[in-house]
Amino acid sequence: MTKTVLEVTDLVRHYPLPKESLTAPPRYVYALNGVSFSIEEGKSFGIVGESGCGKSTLARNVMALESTDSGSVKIMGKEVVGLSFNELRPHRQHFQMVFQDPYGSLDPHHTVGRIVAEPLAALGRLSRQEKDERVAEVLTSVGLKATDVSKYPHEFSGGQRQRIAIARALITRPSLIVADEPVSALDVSVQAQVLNLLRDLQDDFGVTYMFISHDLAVVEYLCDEVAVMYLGSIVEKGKTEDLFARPAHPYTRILLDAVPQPAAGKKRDRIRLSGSVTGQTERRVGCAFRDRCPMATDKCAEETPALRQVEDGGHFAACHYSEEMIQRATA
Amino acid sequence: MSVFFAKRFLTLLATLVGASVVIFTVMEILPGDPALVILGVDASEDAIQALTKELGLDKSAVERYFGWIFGLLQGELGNSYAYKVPVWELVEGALKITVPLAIMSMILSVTLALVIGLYAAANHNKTSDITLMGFSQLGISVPNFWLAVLLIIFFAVNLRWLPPGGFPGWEAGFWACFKALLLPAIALATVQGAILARITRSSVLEVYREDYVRTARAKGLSRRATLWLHVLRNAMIPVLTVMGLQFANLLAGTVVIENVFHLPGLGSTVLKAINNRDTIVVENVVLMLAGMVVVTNFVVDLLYAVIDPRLKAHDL
Amino acid sequence: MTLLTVNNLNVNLQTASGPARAVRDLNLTLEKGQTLGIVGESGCGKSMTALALMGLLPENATTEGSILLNGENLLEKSERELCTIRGNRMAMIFQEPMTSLNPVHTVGRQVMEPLRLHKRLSKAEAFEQAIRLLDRVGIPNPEERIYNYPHQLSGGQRQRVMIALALSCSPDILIADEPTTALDVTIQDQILELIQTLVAEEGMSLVLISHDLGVIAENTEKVVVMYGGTVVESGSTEQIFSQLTHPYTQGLFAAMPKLGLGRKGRLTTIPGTVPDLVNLPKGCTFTDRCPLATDICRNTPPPRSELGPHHQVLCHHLEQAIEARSRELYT
Amino acid sequence: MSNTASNSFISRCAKSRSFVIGGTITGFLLVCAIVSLFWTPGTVYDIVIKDRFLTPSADHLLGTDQFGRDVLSMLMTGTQNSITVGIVAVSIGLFAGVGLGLLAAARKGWTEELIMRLSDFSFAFPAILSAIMITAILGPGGVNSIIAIGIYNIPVFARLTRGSANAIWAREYVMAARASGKNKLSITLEHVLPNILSIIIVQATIQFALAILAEAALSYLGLGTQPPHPSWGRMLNEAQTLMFLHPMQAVYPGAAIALAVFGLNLLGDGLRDILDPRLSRKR
Repeated sequence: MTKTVLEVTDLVRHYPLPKESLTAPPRYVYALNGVSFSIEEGKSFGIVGESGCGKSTLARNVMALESTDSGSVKIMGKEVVGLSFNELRPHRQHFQMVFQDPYGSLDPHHTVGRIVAEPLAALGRLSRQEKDERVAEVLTSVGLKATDVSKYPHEFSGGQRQRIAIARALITRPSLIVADEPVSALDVSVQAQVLNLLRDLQDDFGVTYMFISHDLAVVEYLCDEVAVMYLGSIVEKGKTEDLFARPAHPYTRILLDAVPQPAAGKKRDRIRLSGSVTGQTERRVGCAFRDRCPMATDKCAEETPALRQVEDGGHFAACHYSEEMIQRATA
Repeated sequence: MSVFFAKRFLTLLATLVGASVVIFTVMEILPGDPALVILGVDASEDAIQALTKELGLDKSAVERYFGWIFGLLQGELGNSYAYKVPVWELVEGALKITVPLAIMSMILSVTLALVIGLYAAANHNKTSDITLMGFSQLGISVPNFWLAVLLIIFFAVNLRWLPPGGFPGWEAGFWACFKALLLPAIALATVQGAILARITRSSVLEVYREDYVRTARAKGLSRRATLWLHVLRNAMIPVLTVMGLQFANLLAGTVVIENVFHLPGLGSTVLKAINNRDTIVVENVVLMLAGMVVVTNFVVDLLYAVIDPRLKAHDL
Repeated sequence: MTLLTVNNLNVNLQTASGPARAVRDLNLTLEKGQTLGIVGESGCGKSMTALALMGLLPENATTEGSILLNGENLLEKSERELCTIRGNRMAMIFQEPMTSLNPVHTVGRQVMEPLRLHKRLSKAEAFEQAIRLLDRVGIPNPEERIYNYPHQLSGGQRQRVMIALALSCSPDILIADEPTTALDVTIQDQILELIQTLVAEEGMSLVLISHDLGVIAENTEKVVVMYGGTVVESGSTEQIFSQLTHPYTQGLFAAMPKLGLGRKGRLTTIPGTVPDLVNLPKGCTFTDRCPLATDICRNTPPPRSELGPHHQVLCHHLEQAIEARSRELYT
Repeated sequence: MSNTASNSFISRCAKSRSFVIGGTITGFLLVCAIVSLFWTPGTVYDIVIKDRFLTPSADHLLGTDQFGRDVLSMLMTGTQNSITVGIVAVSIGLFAGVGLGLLAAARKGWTEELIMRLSDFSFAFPAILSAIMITAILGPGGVNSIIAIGIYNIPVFARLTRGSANAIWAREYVMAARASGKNKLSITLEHVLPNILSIIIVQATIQFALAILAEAALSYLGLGTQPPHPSWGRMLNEAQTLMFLHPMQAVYPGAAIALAVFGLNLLGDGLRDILDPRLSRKR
C-alpha cells in the first residue's frame, strides 16, 4: 500500500502588479491557476514548462515559502497552507529543497558543515556530536569527504556545490525533496553525475522528488510521472513513458519536437509553434494555448478545456483534441 | 496623470510639510526668548511681555505654525523679530547671492567632474588616470572652508587678482559680482567635483563591461564612438543620483563658505538669525534651503525618466 | 579560396593566479557558405575563440598565431581597420538577448547604427532598411516595433533584433555564441530555424558556438569539439556523430540525457571537473579525466590523426578509443 | 586551509596601494593621538604671550600661535579630538542606522516604507545646517556637535544597510535558510549581517572621514569644540582673522584635516578592494 507524500489541490497564486496609472484597475500575474497533483512515496514527479509557466512559484508554494492565495498543500498528510511560520517549523524536516544556482544557494561566509547542518535547526534538540555525525554521514552519501566540513563553498566546483546543496536537503531525512532546476546550471558531464546521484539517493533512502525542469530529456531520465505546465496550469500529466510516447496535448508535442537531437544528419519533421507567449497577466475564456496552437478551432476560444483522463493509467490532458493527438502519435 | 509623476510630486509636498513641522518644532525647543534677546537682559518684565505680545509670541504654537504656513501660501513671510522688517527684505538680498553661488559651483563641479571622470575612464589604468584619481582623492579630503582660506591667501592676498571677500551688490555690475563669487564657487566646486569625478569614472567603467557595449563594439563602432553613443547615457544614471544628493551638501557648504568670504548670503543670514533668536527668519530660510533641495531632487527624478526609458514604461 | 583560416591561435589571459591559456594551438578553416559548430563545456575556450575572431578580446588577453580573413591577418590589423570589418564583414550574436541591447536606445536606432556606419546610408534610407530587416527576422509590425525599447520586447524578439543587427551589412561570416542558451526550447527552435534560413539565403558562413550537442548536430556541417582551450576532435557533423572517437567526445555524448531513452539505463559520467586553465598539463588537457590516459598523455601533446577525410582526432590512444566505441568507455 | 586564506588576505592587503598608504596615515594619526596623551613637544594650554608668532625653530618645529602655544603640540592634541569625534559619531550612526536598515529589509512592508521615507526626509536637510540647528538647541560644544553629526549618520547607514540587506534577502541561500525553518532574526544575524559587513566597514571609514570634516566645519563656525581644548577646526577659526599677517597659522590645521581625511578615504578604498573582490575587479 503506497502512501501519498505530497498532495496539492487547486493551488492558486496571483501576484498583484504595481499600478500603471491611478485610475487603472489592479492587474495581476496569474502564476498559478488551480494546480492539483499528488506524489506517491518513493516516486519522482517531474514538472516541465518554459519560463514563466509558474513552475518555480509552485515550488515556493509547496515549500511554504510564500503565502498562498487559495488551495491546499498536504505534506505527509498535514495541511501546510495557512500555518504560521513558527507552527510549520517542526514539520519542515519532512520536506526540503534543492535550488538551481549552486553559487547563489550556499552562503559564502559559512563552512560546508554549517551549511549542511542548517536544516537541523528545525529539529532543535540535537547534541553537537550527533550533529557532526549526521553531517559526516550525509556528506559521504552524496560523494563528498567527511573532512570537507571545514571548507568554504568557494573551494568547490559547481557540481560539488550542488552535492553540498543536496546533502543539506537530505540531512533531516526528509520524505519529500523539491528540486527546482537542480542541474540546469551545470555542464553536461557534471550534470550526469548529479542526476545519477539523485537516482541513487532515491534507491538508497526512498526519498520522493518533486523535480522541476525545463529540460525534457532530464525529466524523462529521472521521473516516474510528469506534469506539463503552461501559463500557470497543468495541461498534461501522466506516467513518463505514456506522456513522452503519446503526448495528448499539442503543447507537449511541440515541446518534445523542439528538443534538438544529437544525432548524425537527421532533419526532423516536426510541429512548430506559431505566435508568441500570451502574457501571464491576462485571463481569458477558452484554452490559454489557443493563440499558439496549430490545431486550434473556434471551440478552443469558447470552451476552456478541463484536465481530464484521456488514457488508462492516469494519463490526463487539458485539450479538446487529446484523442486525436494520441492517435497521431501511435499511428 | 502618471503614477510616477504623482508619486514623486506627493513625496515632494510631504517632505516640505514634514520639513516645516520639524523646523518649527526645533525652533520651539530652541532655548532663548526672542523678546529677551532683542531687549537685552536688563529689560523690564513689562517691556518683554509687551514685545512678546507685539511679536505674536503669546499665541499657542499650533496657532503660530498655521499662521506661518498660511502666510507662506499667500506669499507672506512675516516680519523679522530682530529687525522689524519683512523677512523677505532680509532674504531677498541673500538669495541673490546664494542662488547664483550655488548654481555657479554646481556648473563648475559638474563640468570638472565630467571632464576628469571621462578622461580618466577613457585612459583606464594609465598614468593619467591614476594621477587624476590621486588628485581627486586629495580634492575630496580638503575641507572646503580651508581651501577657501588658501584661495584667499594665494589669489587675493599674494596675487591680488580677486577680492578676498565681501560682495559689491548686483548694482556694481555683473563682472564685479562674478569676481566676488568666483573664489567661493571654486572652493565649493572642488570637493563636489572631485566626488562626482570619481563616481563618473567608476560608472563609465562599469557600463563599459555591459553586454550591450560589446554589441556596439561588434557593430564596428570605435572605442570613442561607443563611449559617446552607448556608454555615456547609461553611465549618467548613477551620476545623476549623486548629483542630486550633492546639491544638499553644496547648499550646506555655502553656509560655511559665505562665512569665510563675508558674503551676506542665506548662510550668514541664518547663522545671524540663530544668534538673534530671530526664529521666524530661521524658519523661513531653512525651509527655503530644504525646498531647494527637494525641488532639485524632484527634477533629478524627472531627468531619470528622460534618460532611462525603462522607468517611463513602468511608471510614467 | 578559403574564407577564414585560423592557424595555431593561442589566447592567453593574464589573471591574478597567473597566465591562463584560454585557447591553445587552435586551427580552423571555414569556406564560404559553410556552417561550423564549436562545441564544448564552460571554460573550454569556445567563447574566447569567438571574441578573438572579432578582435574583441578583453584587455588582459594576448594572442599568437594568425586569423586570416580572405588572406588578411586580422591579428595584425589596427583597431581602426578592425572597426571597418566588425559588423560589416563579420558580425556576432551573443548569448544574452536581455542585456546585449542598449536599454536606453530604441531598437530602430540600434539596427540603423551599423548601416549608417558601414554603408553610409542616410537616416531615411537606414530607417527603411531597418524596417525591412526587422520584418525579415520575423518581428511583427516592424513599423511600430522600430520605436520600441528593448525592455518592451520578449527574449525571443530581442534575439531576433540582435540577428537583424548582425545581418544589416550582409556580413561574410556570422558568429553566434550560444545564441539560444538563454531561451526556452520552443523559442530556441524558432531562432535556430531563422538563423539557418538567413544563412542559406544570404550565402553567409556561420560559426555556431554551443554547449548543446543537439543544437550543433542539427545546425552545422562541420564540428570542432573543444576541451581545455584546445580542439580535441574535428570533422564533418555526419562523421563526428556517427563515429564519436575522442574519449571526451564519447563521454560528452554519453553523459547527455537524450529524449526517448526513458528511465532505462544509466547516464555515463565523466569523473572529475573541467581543468584549471592556469595549471594545464603539458600534454593532453583531458588527461586527468580520461579513462585511457597514461604517462605519455600528461607530458606530450597528442598527435593529430586523420581518421577520415577532414576527420581529425587529437589522442595518443586512438586505437583504444575507436575500439571503445562499441562498449562503455566510462564505468 | 585557513592558513592559506589568511595569507592571501594579507597579501591582498599588501598589494592594495590605497590600503597601505591610507593605513599608514591613519596609523600615524593614531600614534600622534596616543603620544599626545602623555607628551607634547610644547605647551598646549598655557598662554605665553612673549612667545607669540614665533617662526619655526628647533624648539617649536612649526612655530607658535598668537597666544604663544606650540602649533605642533596643538595639532597633535587636536588628533585626539578628531578621532573621538569620528568614533562616537560613526558609532551612533552605525548602531542605529544598521539596526534600522536590517529591520527594514527583514520586515519589508510599511516598516521599510516608514524607515526609508524618514531617511529620505532627512536628506532634504543639508547636513551642516541640521548640525547647526541641533547645536543651536543643545548649545555649542564638542559633545553636542558629535551627537549632531552622529544623528546625521543614521540615515546614511540605514539606507546602505537596507539596500545591501535586500540584495542578500533575494539570494537563494536565504531562501534555503527559510526552507530550513530559520526565522527572520536568525537569518538576519547568521546570513545577512556577515555578508554585508564588509560594505558597512568601508562606509564606516568614509563616514569617519566625513565626521572629521563636519566637526572641523562646526568648530570653525564656533559651534563645535570650545576653547581651550585644541581642535583643528577651531585653530582654523582663530587663524582666520590673522590670515593676512600670518597665513601659515591657517595652513597647518587645514593640512592636518586634509591629511586625516585623505588617509581615511584611501583606507576605505583599500578596504573595499580587499573585502569585496567583486568590486575591486571592476575598477
